[in-house]
Amino acid sequence: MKMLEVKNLCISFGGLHAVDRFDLSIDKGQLYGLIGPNGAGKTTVFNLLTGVYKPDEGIVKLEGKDITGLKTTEINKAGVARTFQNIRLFKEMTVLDNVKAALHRSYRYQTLTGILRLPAYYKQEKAMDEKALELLEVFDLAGESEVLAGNMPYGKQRKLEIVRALATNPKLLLLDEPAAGMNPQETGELMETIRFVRDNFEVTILLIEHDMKLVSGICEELTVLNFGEELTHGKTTEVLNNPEVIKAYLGE
Amino acid sequence: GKKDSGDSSSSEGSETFKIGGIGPLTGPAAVYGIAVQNGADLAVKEINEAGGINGKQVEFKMEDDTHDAEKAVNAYNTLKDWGMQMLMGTVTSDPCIAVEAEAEADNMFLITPSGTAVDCIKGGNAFRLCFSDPTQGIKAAEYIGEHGVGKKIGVIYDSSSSYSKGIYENFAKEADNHDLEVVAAEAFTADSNKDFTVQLKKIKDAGADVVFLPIYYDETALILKQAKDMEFDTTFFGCDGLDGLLSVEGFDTSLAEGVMLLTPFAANAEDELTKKFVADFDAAYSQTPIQFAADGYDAIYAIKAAAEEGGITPDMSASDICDALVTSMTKIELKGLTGTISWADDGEPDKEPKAAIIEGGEYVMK
Amino acid sequence: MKKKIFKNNMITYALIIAFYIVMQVMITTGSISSLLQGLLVPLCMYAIAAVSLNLVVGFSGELSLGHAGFMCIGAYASAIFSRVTEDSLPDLPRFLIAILIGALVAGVFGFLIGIPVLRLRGDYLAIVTLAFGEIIKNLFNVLSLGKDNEGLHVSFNDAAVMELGEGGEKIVDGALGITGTPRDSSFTIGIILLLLTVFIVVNLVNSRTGRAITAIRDNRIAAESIGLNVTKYKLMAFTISTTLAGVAGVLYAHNLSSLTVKLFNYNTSILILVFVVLGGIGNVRGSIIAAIVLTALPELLRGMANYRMLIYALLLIVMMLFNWAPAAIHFRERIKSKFSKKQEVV
Amino acid sequence: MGFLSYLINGISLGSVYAIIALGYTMVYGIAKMLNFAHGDVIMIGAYVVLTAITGGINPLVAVLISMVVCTVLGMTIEKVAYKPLRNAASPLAVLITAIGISYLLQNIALIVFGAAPKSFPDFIKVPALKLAGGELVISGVAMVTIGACVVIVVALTFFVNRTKQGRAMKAVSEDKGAAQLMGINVNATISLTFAIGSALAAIAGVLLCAAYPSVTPYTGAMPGIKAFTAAVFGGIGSIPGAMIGGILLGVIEIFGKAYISSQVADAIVFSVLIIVLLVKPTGLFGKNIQEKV
Amino acid sequence: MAMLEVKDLDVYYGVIQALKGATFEVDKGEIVALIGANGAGKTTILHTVTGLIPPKRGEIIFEGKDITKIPAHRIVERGIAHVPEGRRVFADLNVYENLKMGAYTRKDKHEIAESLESVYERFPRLKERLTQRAGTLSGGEQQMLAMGRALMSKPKMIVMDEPSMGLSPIFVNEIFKIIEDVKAAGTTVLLVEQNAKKALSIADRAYVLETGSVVMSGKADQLLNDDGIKKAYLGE
Ligand SMILES: Nc1ncnc2c1ncn2[C@@H]1O[C@H](COP(=O)(O)OP(=O)(O)OP(=O)(O)O)[C@@H](O)[C@H]1O
Ligand SMILES: Nc1ncnc2c1ncn2[C@@H]1O[C@H](COP(=O)(O)OP(=O)(O)OP(=O)(O)O)[C@@H](O)[C@H]1O
Ligand SMILES: [Mg+2]
Ligand SMILES: [Mg+2]
Repeated sequence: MKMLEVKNLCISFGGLHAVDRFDLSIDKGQLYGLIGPNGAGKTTVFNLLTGVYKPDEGIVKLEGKDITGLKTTEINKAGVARTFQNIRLFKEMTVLDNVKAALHRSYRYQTLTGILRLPAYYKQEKAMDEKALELLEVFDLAGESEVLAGNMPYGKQRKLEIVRALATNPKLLLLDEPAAGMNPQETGELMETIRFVRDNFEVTILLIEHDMKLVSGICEELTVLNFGEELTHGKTTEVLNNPEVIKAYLGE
Repeated sequence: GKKDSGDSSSSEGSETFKIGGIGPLTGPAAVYGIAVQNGADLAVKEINEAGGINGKQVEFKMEDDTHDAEKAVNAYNTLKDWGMQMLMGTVTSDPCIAVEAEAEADNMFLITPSGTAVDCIKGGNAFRLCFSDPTQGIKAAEYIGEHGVGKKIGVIYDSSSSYSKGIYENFAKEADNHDLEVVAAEAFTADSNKDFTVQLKKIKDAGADVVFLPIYYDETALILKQAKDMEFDTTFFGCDGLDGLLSVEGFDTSLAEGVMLLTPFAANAEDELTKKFVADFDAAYSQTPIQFAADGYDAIYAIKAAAEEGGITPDMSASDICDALVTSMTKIELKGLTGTISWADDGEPDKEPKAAIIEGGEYVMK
Repeated sequence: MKKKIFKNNMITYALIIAFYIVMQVMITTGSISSLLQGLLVPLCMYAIAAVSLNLVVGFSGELSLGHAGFMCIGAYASAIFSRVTEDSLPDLPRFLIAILIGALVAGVFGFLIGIPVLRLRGDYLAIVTLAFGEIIKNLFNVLSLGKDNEGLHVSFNDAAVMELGEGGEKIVDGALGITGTPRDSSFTIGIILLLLTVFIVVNLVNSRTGRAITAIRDNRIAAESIGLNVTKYKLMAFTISTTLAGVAGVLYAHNLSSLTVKLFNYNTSILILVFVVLGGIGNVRGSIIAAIVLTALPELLRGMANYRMLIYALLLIVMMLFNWAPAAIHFRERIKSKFSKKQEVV
Repeated sequence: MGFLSYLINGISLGSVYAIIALGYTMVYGIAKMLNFAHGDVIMIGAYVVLTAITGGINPLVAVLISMVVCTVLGMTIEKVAYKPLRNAASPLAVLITAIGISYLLQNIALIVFGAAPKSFPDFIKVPALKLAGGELVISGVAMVTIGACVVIVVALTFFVNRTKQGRAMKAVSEDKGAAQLMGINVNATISLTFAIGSALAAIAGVLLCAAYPSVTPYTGAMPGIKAFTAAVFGGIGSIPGAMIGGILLGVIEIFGKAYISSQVADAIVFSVLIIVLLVKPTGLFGKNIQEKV
Repeated sequence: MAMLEVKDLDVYYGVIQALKGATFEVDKGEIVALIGANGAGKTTILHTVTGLIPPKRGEIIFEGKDITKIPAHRIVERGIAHVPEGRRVFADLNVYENLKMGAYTRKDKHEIAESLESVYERFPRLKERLTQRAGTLSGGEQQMLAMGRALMSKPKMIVMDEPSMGLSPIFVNEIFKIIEDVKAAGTTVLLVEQNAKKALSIADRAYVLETGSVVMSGKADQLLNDDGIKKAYLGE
């Protein structure tokens, strides 16, 4: 069964067909790339997949289960997590709490338990701390667990967003330009980490990126969007050598 | 001077009586509190110049309650710390009810100059100078009925004010007994007390021949203006709250022509006491006193009369003073600005309301 | 961080308890002024109101200008209960039940109102809560309620219309409100309720639920994307806050023998907001201190006579500038860092 | 006939709310702050006019003087009390300071002018319009108020949309830093907004007290709150919204009193507001802007 | 004499020092690149130059005149435009209004119209979207708008903060071409970039920034071949 199956997805804003008859199909465990020129509708696809926008038409299936039109919260519960192109951290919270907030559904206790500080509170909080630190460790952020998220440099904020998404224990992880604002060296490290995550967290990854080094370095397959429509899809090397893609997107 | 008033260890061996006052000195009701304060100050000054009470000087201190029950209790406690022996206050009803409960517990003598709600003088320690709400409502209905002012009554009252609502309700009850019909009773609240066109129109349409206004004069001024604009020509009849109407700065008194009011005090009454008071008041504050000022003035004189009757001295405790005054209050008769007053056991005053009609920009007593 | 929070909370509790002990000692030795003694219950009440509002404004990030409305509901509900059962229940249990009733009724209203209203954001939420507070005020203002041998009678018109029969007694009398409520509030109970409020709020905030609430405040869309139920947690914060506001209302109603709606207007809602903001948004201890300072300040300024409220206003502005203006904050930081540097040298 | 006359009364009451609301909205649009002191600037404006007129100054000149005084007052308040908090960590800080200013103005007025209400002379000498044989009366003040309201809305709309200063205001309201990078003097623009808002407050004060001729230190408080409600009702930040919101509020208030109950008129007004906002969460004219994710 | 001289800048955020004696200069007609890691202080330098942040110490001299204490809006009048980090377009205004905003300091209607045309020519996408609210543009479209808006003031010098961030590869090339065009049209460019390789390839000279100070400077092509730079900033 496919991890993600999207059929005939459409949305328009006013007269603009931001995403038009879009199909996508991703296998379990894949590292899949979504690329395309600026304004092609990539972020909009993410917004449709995560319920931020409701599609005008089309079906989204996650492991065969129809999740079209569900609320963002429910889609996350179904197993989709994401990061944002313009970073959306909980800025006034610590790095650790950002991650713990995302562990919300995995480690439960009643509100009253929390207020009364019953033993379950301490047990679950401790477990959460451990889990969160473990995740932060992967991205080399454990040392900053007590820093306010908003006070961190840009690159680290991007990484923290990935950790936070990962903490909801998703089946499918959507990354929107994870390397934006990073220098080549940091991007290189990030590539390693993304691969590591895919391998060790049993998660399928769909990412948007303009950094071709990253895309060609880690994506197995690509779909190219142009003016809301699919231009082509296929193996990364094939797609990147497709003359149409070069003309519309890569240049040179 | 050596008038050390801040010292709280007062009562023993003290040479002066300490009378406290409480009322709104800031906030939307400040005009009433300040009037009472000014009237009382004037009375205290006169008394001290005339040798004081039982030969002892009087100190008077007024504290602000912003027309709020909780602040009034704070004011009361502040005055207690100051060494208050008798309380003249509070000026408005709701705070008075709260303070009265404290005063009763402390057995502190209390006379409210203008708290009209029944519960203001619940305890045995408390007296009232003005008419209570029921009294005013009943007397107004009586007067309108007996003097044939009209038959069909429209009422505009302030449903957010216990004073106004209290009078109105008692008036409505009593109206039946005098063959009066309340054809329209329209409310407003402190939050929307600017536009009365709707109330007036409804009353006009109901065919009222008298409009009863158990409210204060500032709103009345607006009502009269709006009635004139809509050419609603009728008799307006009010209670003591209307006193002050003619002295509103800049008010076009022709609007008030023919307005009747039932009030114990009118600033242009011809008796000597009133004339002197108005002149002194004007000299001190360059204003014409409203009824609240007269209430404050009379309340202080009531204390003086009772104090002399009971023969109290400044070194007595507040509680002893209270016991003495409670007995003597029912024995005295005060010839005050607001009438000749005697008091019953329950603390209610017994005095005659005077009816006045505004003619030619003057109150004319009936 | 955890340790720091824990320590911080302990300081808050310790300060409250220390305050209580000092006051009790002063009361027993008779060295307390009547004014201060009279202020003790109101201080507790305002502190509770401020801490509870902080849950909404500080942690949930919503601007509510109707907090006084919920205090009003708590006050009236409990006062009616106490008046009705005055003769049939002993004091303490009656008051405890009254507290529960006040809290519960205010909480239920908070919940019901919260459902539609919390969809709004920012200033729109503020105006709707303000409007709600005014509606409550207006309705209670014209509410008459009486009891006689046949039971309770309610009227939203004139009390004159409500003909009470044999043994009739008015309990709520329109604008005059409720008079003669048993005066069950005491400083001790006030402090216990304040401690309880602080306990509930700080423990809530530092729990899983609290994290969800603050996350939603910081970024609603991101919070949704990690599966947090926005409506649920906003509503929860709001309801808990209104419940506690109800408790503050109960304290008020049972402290004075006159209860009218006048206190519970938007000015009071705003005043409580002033406590919260001046004390530092999201800072529970700050809320309490600000509530105490700003409640006591007008009383301390009584000596200034006519200028009292003027000076109060000026001080409020100056305190706000000192606490919040970035320039003032930098200045304070610089002084602080200089000071700590000097200490290091020594 | 009742209906029509209620409607006219509603519109004229509403026009006063509308003019106050316009000042609110202007300032809100730029400073993103609820200027709770706005109502009290109105009160000061009214006192100034009154003092000038009783001092024998021509009413029109008096109104101009009042506008100047209020403008200076508004700009000073902004400079002293609001500007230092412009970059404060929370937008609520400046809201609270505005409340402090409101208390301050009320208490200054209390000390300077006293607590007693002062009546306003009839200085707008426009004759009333009588229709339907005297059944329907539109007072001169009402006509002037409604007229003034329309003129102000048109002028403001033109100013904000068509002039350079107006565009600068929009830019400043969105991003002060970026506006500076365009060459916009942010301080001057904000000052200008407060100046306009305060001048409007002066006009509102005059018209309020012409229609309801009584002024006390607390005269501005309740109309201020109502106008704030009106501004939100119409969609805060929107100029036509403020006008429509104000007028609707006036009409609802009057109709509520006339046809439902004068006792719960306040509750009716606020209930309608709540219902409208639940249906249209950003007010009648507010832009419902979806955040781009 | 250099067009822009920056001497010994110290800048603080509260108690945090972000710049420590930063010194550099830009000659007329040059493209000068500033490179450095995250948080090195690049953005801070640009903000200080265009007057958004006051420095605690140091001097900024533009065309021989001291502009250190001049407020931001006056600096624009003197001819420096700024393409800020994160674009900061006016989200609620439409594309056209945003562009007009860029010409705020200019008076001549005719010249403004000319500039508009040349912006449309450089960024045809903007012309298609004149009435779209800027807040709903895609990331790349917003970047074009920010650039177009800055050009609308007809600056003598333009400072750009990471203009290629979030742009598609074809458009990154495009942007760098546009930057070269801008230079060719006589405008001086001060460029901050994470994409150091691209930046150095079009720049005349460059400065390397570390924790608030300039640690290295030189001709762009020299730096491009410097081993240290290669390792630290070019990811090779
Ligand atoms: N809420 C909206 N209203 C109107 N138009 C929108 C909205 N959201 C997106 N668009 C438009 O839809 C198109 C696709 O935008 P989207 O953000 O998906 O682009 P993208 O492929 O992610 O581009 P980039 O790589 O630049 O981020 C753009 O032209 C954008 O202007
Ligand atoms: N508003 C602020 N308050 C406090 N510290 C700040 C602020 N802005 C920047 N800093 C700090 O100043 C330093 C320099 O920041 P700056 O934004 O100039 O770096 P940069 O070189 O532009 O980095 P990036 O490549 O991430 O954009 C950093 O340590 C940053 O954390
Ligand atoms: Mg995108
Ligand atoms: Mg930067």
